[in-house]
Amino acid sequence: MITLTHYLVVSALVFGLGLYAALSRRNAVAMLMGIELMLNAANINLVAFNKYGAPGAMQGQIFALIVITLAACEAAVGLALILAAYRRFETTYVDDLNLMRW
Amino acid sequence: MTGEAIAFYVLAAITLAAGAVVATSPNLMHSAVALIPALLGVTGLYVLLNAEFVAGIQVLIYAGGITVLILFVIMLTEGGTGLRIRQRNEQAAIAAAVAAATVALLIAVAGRTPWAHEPGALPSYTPGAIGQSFLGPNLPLFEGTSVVLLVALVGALLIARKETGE
Amino acid sequence: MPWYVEVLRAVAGTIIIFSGVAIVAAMFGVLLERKVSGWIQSRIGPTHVGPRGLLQTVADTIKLLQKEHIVPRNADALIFASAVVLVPLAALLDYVVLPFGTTRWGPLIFRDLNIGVLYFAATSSLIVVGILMAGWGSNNKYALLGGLRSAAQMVSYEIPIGLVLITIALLAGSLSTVTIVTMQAHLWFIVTQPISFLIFLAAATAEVNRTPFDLVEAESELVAGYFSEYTGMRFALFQLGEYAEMFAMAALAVTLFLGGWRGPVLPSVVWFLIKLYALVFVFMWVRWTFPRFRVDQLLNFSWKVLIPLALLNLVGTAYVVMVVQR
Amino acid sequence: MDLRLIAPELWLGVLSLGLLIVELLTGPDGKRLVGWIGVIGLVLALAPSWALLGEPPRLLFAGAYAVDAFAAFFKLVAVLSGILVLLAAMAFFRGRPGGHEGEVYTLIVFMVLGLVAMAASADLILLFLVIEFVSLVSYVLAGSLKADAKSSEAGVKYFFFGAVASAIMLYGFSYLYGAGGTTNLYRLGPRLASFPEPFVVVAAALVLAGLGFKISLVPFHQWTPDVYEGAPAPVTAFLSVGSKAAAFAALARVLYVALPPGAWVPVLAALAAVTMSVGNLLALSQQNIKRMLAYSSIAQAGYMMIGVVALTASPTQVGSGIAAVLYYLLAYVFTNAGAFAVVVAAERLLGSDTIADYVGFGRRAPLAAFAMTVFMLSLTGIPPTALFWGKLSLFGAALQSGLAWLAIVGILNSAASLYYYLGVVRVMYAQAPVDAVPASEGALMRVLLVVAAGATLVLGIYPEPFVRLVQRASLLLRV
Amino acid sequence: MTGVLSLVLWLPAAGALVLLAVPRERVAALRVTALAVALLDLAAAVAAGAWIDPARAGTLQLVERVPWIPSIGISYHLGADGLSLPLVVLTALLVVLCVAYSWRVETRVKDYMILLLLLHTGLIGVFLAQDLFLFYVFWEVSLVPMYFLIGIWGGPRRGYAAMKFFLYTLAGSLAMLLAILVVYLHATPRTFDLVELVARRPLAQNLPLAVLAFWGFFLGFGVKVPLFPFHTWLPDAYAEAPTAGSVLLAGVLSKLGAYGFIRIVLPLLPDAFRQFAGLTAVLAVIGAVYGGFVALAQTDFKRMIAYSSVGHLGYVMLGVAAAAAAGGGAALGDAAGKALTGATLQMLAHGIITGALFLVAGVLADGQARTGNLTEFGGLWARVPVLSGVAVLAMLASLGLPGLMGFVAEFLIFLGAYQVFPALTVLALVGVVLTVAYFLWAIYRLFFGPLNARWAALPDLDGRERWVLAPLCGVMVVVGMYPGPLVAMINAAVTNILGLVR
Amino acid sequence: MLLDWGYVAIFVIVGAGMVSLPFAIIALLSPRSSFPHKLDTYESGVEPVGQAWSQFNVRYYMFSLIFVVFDVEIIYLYPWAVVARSLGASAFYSILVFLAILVLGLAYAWRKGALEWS
Repeated sequence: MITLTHYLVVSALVFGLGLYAALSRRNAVAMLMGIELMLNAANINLVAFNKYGAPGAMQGQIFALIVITLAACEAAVGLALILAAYRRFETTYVDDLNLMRW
Repeated sequence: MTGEAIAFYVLAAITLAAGAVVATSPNLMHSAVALIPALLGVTGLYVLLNAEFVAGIQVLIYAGGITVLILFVIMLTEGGTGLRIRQRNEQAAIAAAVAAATVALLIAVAGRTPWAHEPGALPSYTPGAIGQSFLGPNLPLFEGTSVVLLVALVGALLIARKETGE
Repeated sequence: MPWYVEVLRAVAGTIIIFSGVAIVAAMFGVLLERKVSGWIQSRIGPTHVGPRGLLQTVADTIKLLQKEHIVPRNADALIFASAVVLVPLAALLDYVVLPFGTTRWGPLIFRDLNIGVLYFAATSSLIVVGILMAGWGSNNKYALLGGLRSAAQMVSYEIPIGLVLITIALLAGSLSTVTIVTMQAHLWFIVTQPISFLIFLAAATAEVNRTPFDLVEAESELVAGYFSEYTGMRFALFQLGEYAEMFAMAALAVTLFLGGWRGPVLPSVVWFLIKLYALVFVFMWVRWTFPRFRVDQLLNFSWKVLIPLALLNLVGTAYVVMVVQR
Repeated sequence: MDLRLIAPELWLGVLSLGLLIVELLTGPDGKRLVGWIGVIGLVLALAPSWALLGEPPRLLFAGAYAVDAFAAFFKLVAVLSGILVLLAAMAFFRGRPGGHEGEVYTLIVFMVLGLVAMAASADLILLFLVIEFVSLVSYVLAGSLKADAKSSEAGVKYFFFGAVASAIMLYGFSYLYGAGGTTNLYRLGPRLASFPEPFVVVAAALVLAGLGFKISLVPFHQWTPDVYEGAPAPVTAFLSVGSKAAAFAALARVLYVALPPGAWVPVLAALAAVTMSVGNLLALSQQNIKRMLAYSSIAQAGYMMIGVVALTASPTQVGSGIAAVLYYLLAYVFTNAGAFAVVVAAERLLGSDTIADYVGFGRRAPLAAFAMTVFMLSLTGIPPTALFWGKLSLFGAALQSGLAWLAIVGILNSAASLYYYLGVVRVMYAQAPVDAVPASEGALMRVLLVVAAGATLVLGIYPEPFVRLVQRASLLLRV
Repeated sequence: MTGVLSLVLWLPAAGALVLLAVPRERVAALRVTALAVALLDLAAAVAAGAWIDPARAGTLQLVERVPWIPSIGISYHLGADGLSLPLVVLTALLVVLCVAYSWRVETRVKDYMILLLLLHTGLIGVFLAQDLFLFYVFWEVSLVPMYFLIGIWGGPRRGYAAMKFFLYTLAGSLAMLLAILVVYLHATPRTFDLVELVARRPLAQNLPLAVLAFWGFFLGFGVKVPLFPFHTWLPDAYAEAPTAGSVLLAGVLSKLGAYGFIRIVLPLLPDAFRQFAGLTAVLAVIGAVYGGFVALAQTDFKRMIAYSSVGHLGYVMLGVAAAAAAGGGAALGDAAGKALTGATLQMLAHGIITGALFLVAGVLADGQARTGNLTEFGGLWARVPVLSGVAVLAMLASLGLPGLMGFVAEFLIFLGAYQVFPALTVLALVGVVLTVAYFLWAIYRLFFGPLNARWAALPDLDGRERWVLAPLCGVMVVVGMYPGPLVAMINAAVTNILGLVR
Repeated sequence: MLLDWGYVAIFVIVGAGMVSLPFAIIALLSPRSSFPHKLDTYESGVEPVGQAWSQFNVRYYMFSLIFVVFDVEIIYLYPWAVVARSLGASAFYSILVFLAILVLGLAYAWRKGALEWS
């Protein structure tokens, strides 16, 4: 029997992978991918809670839709910033963007 | 073992395996491509959770949209030349520890919390229910989203486009 | 029904659809393409293999099967190989929600998903990813450039198609393809939505028209775009994907605008095929009659003509449905 | 529904969309028109926001949106900071070609809209949407000065810290939703109260990561110095006053309405202490004025957290803690926006934002230097300037909640902060001007400085009406 | 007659505003205006003194009270009694003299005068405020102009000295703020009004909190005085400040702390103060002795005066501490009164005397001598008799020569304190001896012995400088000879305060 | 409803198998030759020059960017479309505002030349 906890565990693991990628990667695009994983993890939670915890209202799924939307916007803006920085610095490796101290 | 359980474990395995590749592959392009099975695995989980509309959107936006954006940017920048470059920063070990601790904490909390374990009955036609909600109580979300999209578009174009004088 | 019967039904359905698409769409489609192009250019087209050249594609396929398949030295083998699977599979996934006809037990469809047209849009959007992967994986300048171009073009045309899908869903009040066909019992949507139909046709043409068709023989252009480096059967699989997608688009147009399988006297499947081929013929006709667009023209056409038009059309339709008719 | 209740939002929405249209219709020379329309429009937005202060509290949109004096107060704060920042931006762009002038003005107004909505959101989904909206605009604004490589760098860094923080926060939101079965803050509260404490603590910690990022709470502060330094100065000003204020509003609402007080209160108190100490310590050695202000703003966030902690530690006497934060924020808007306006002016006049280069500024630009003195004294908390009363009420709230140690830490920090705040003043005045040619700040900048410094002094000399205002506004809607 | 105190308070600030409008090139106009304002203010202060009924000097008079921030219980509450009025007059007098003395300031005259007048308002405000908050605000306000005065017009190490001064005092005053808040939060109804607070004494039942509040005030006032361990800012600030700044620092600012102890801590937190009175007294005596020793070792005139101030203020604090320790018991009531009266009088005396000393040092350092190094002088008596005479008079007054102002004050302090802290008082007398020693030595080094050839052309006090110093000398002598009325006035006030303690 | 998706899952699995089938056939049928040049990247018959992974015009990104935003917009129209009939005129105006705001985005992109392929 698959329970809510199963989904939560998967989601936690995906979140951890994403967090690891976001924190450990040097490349900006790879960091972004890590962030996308984290958002997906949260979405798994939301959709799972919607089914197990709060059926009836669709708030969890709607939340997930909003998150997907925002993920797209975030990716669009973030990648644009990466491209702009790439034009200046000729690199997408974040620790090479070091005009200012971190 | 029911079909649902098999499907769950298979999808979870796909998601996690692909996610691991995303997080660790030294080849940026492989990471990006591995994102697709990871996202599709999550899509499968949505389907198992009776959220087929969200699943459809997940494929349409994530796999068909965001991934394309990411691939474009990789191709427009260093792309595969990154193969020769170190991909992990100095804090990778700390990052791993932090991530592992977070996961452990989250799993511990998730496991101990008395959740409602019985699945409830979702509305039979989720797109309809979502539509009703968006034009009803969630109207601010609906209209707000359009403003967010507008701003994201304006902002991203502003950042991405070349200066005329450049 | 016991579960294994369900599984068997599904497996059988899948095999039938795959083979059907491979034969009816890809093999016959290629032949048709060559015949139509011949007709338009006052040629005859293939004649040698089989009666009137009917078996030409079969022969081609057998030939392709014998070709060595080469992975270029610098290519990214994994991505190179997965692109080949992804593109035709994504195209074929569209067929899950296409209703081919009707029977005593219900509509003839693999599965009538309640998010039908959304499913269609989602799966066909995966093709872009496959194309980018192919372009990248080859490690070839032309392939990469071709892939980027194809992708830019395809994504541009996904928007008008999506808007048209929504307009129809609005009229039908459902995303299910079967319901959409049912709603056309009295009046085909092409009558009420001629603009949508034209937009869809134009966008679909561009969407499936992603590489020149004459590349089958690689005559006029030496560089085949994103699949330059693919040989033998892999090349054929891309062809399969392209034709499958074209036929799927045509089938969707039939479903959305031309009443699907509906028609008098003849069996529903026959009606469906007639309409389908009629549309495919239109696609080919347009392809071989009109001069080829430049890239900039193609993209401008989508963003500056089709999308505004589709939006206007959507708003107008919504106005009628939600304000006038109430 | 009574449209009056969302009149500020509607007006700001129309205004920002209208500005975008004007931006599209005007040529490269007409961008100041965009700015002026924006300023006038924002000034007009004050009236409906003010009117809402007296409305009886209620929830709109099925509970997703709160209309109460608290939200109305933050509407005022957001709009005010928007006006100041917009004026500063106009001064910043004067005679500076390119740089997407029109879009920046437009985006500033958009951001005001987001901030206005942030303080009123009573639903997790809406809150997340609005926070992300504000974040997106800020990322863009931070990176908008593409001619400057530092701005690009700032944009990228801000984006990554922000995106990670909001992803973590989202995870926390998902847990809250899971526990409460609802996304509505007001319905979440009672349900969470019956939930096991560890869960609430973990969820609160995750949520805090996101909001803590916005208010530069240690340990989510690392982005602050680089972004403050790299982003265009008016944008930095907005980040330091607008975003921060709205984030505090959201934090207060979430903590007060949804989360039962518990083990995380002392944690928050410790964070407040660490935040102010770290900010002050690192500010001491800064050479660049923007970096110095960045660390200072971290420290200021620490002070403000005192109020938040005091609010949660004694929910029965909520008035004092929350009112203190509100007053502090109101004062902080004028003070810090003013300080950044001076930075803008100094960048123009001196071509530098290194503190050492401010030598002789007192002679060259007496007004700007005087205004800067007022702002620095205010940031230190010396009467009769605005932030003095803010600090006073914060420390008072801490004492009242039995957090005397926090007040003492705050006091030690205030004393230490004097060193670097006064350092700026000292450089401006105490040394002989190298090149004492008087220079003009420009009429616009002068108006801005007079307004900001004047407000800082008025809030310091006659705070009574404002004290009344925040006391009224501190009555957060409770259900 | 209400309003006169406000006039005294705000006149200088208004004058500063007027100066703001005067172009910075018109140096003469700036100086004259500033002097006129200061003189007017002195006149107003004296007038206020005349209005006060000496018979009721113990109670607050000329009270003005209007709500300022009623929502948190803060009012604009001014009042003067026998304790504060002399200090106000002292301040007004010293400011007049400082302005007059500062004729020689050439750089940035406009800023200088404005800051001086603003400082004036701040100082007067502290003495007149009868609301804790108002008190605190003026307390802080007085810091800023002083910071600038030291930081811009000070000596070579002015930046360091100014920052050190500001940091020390601010740290102290923030602690005081905390104490004020503690008191405020425990008052019902909540108010910052000093008179009401003293009447109700909110922390009387809560000794631990009272102790906490006491330490807050202690830090705030102790740094300002300065008491022994907090004194390190003082020599730097006194020595680096411009002469007028030194005069005001020594003459007025250092009184703020002692005044605060008497006005606020003593009546508001008597129990807590009594508990730590011994400690305070010990610190005071250490300060007195230590200040004496260090002064002995100084070669710089200004620094020597600075350390002598540490010593003198030690006596003041000894008196205050004695009063605090004795306060409760009826047996020692008389001693407490004497000690406190002496302390207050010592504040005034120190203001006058040290002001004069700093002015003399200033004449030397800012004038043609250009140095304050004691070892470089000698034999000046013959060359500059007027200057020498004034200096010797002031030094003798400072070391407590009977017949001069300092003697009366110190005598009263020791008289009172001896009954409370006999041992400590005896020890403090060591400080007196030291004072005698270093002042006599200084007189010798400065004025006697062979005349250094460098000073052959040293001019004596010019007319303006004589006019500046004359009033101070006059006060020293007059009060020294005839202290009665002043002592009576102060005594009435402190008796009242001590009465409140009981 | 899960049954529907079970079918889809089988479609994917079996379909992937069928698409991969030709590879098995290739492995059996296709010839092997060891002519090394055939592994070269195809570049119109000349020797390959440089890396294929070089940068291209940012314009590609601009288009995909606008695409993503409009793609996201469309997902909000799907749920609306299916319930539009049951809603009244007010819902129409809601959607009109929604679309108008996005059209503004399109206008922006248009005016700023982001839709030009130069």
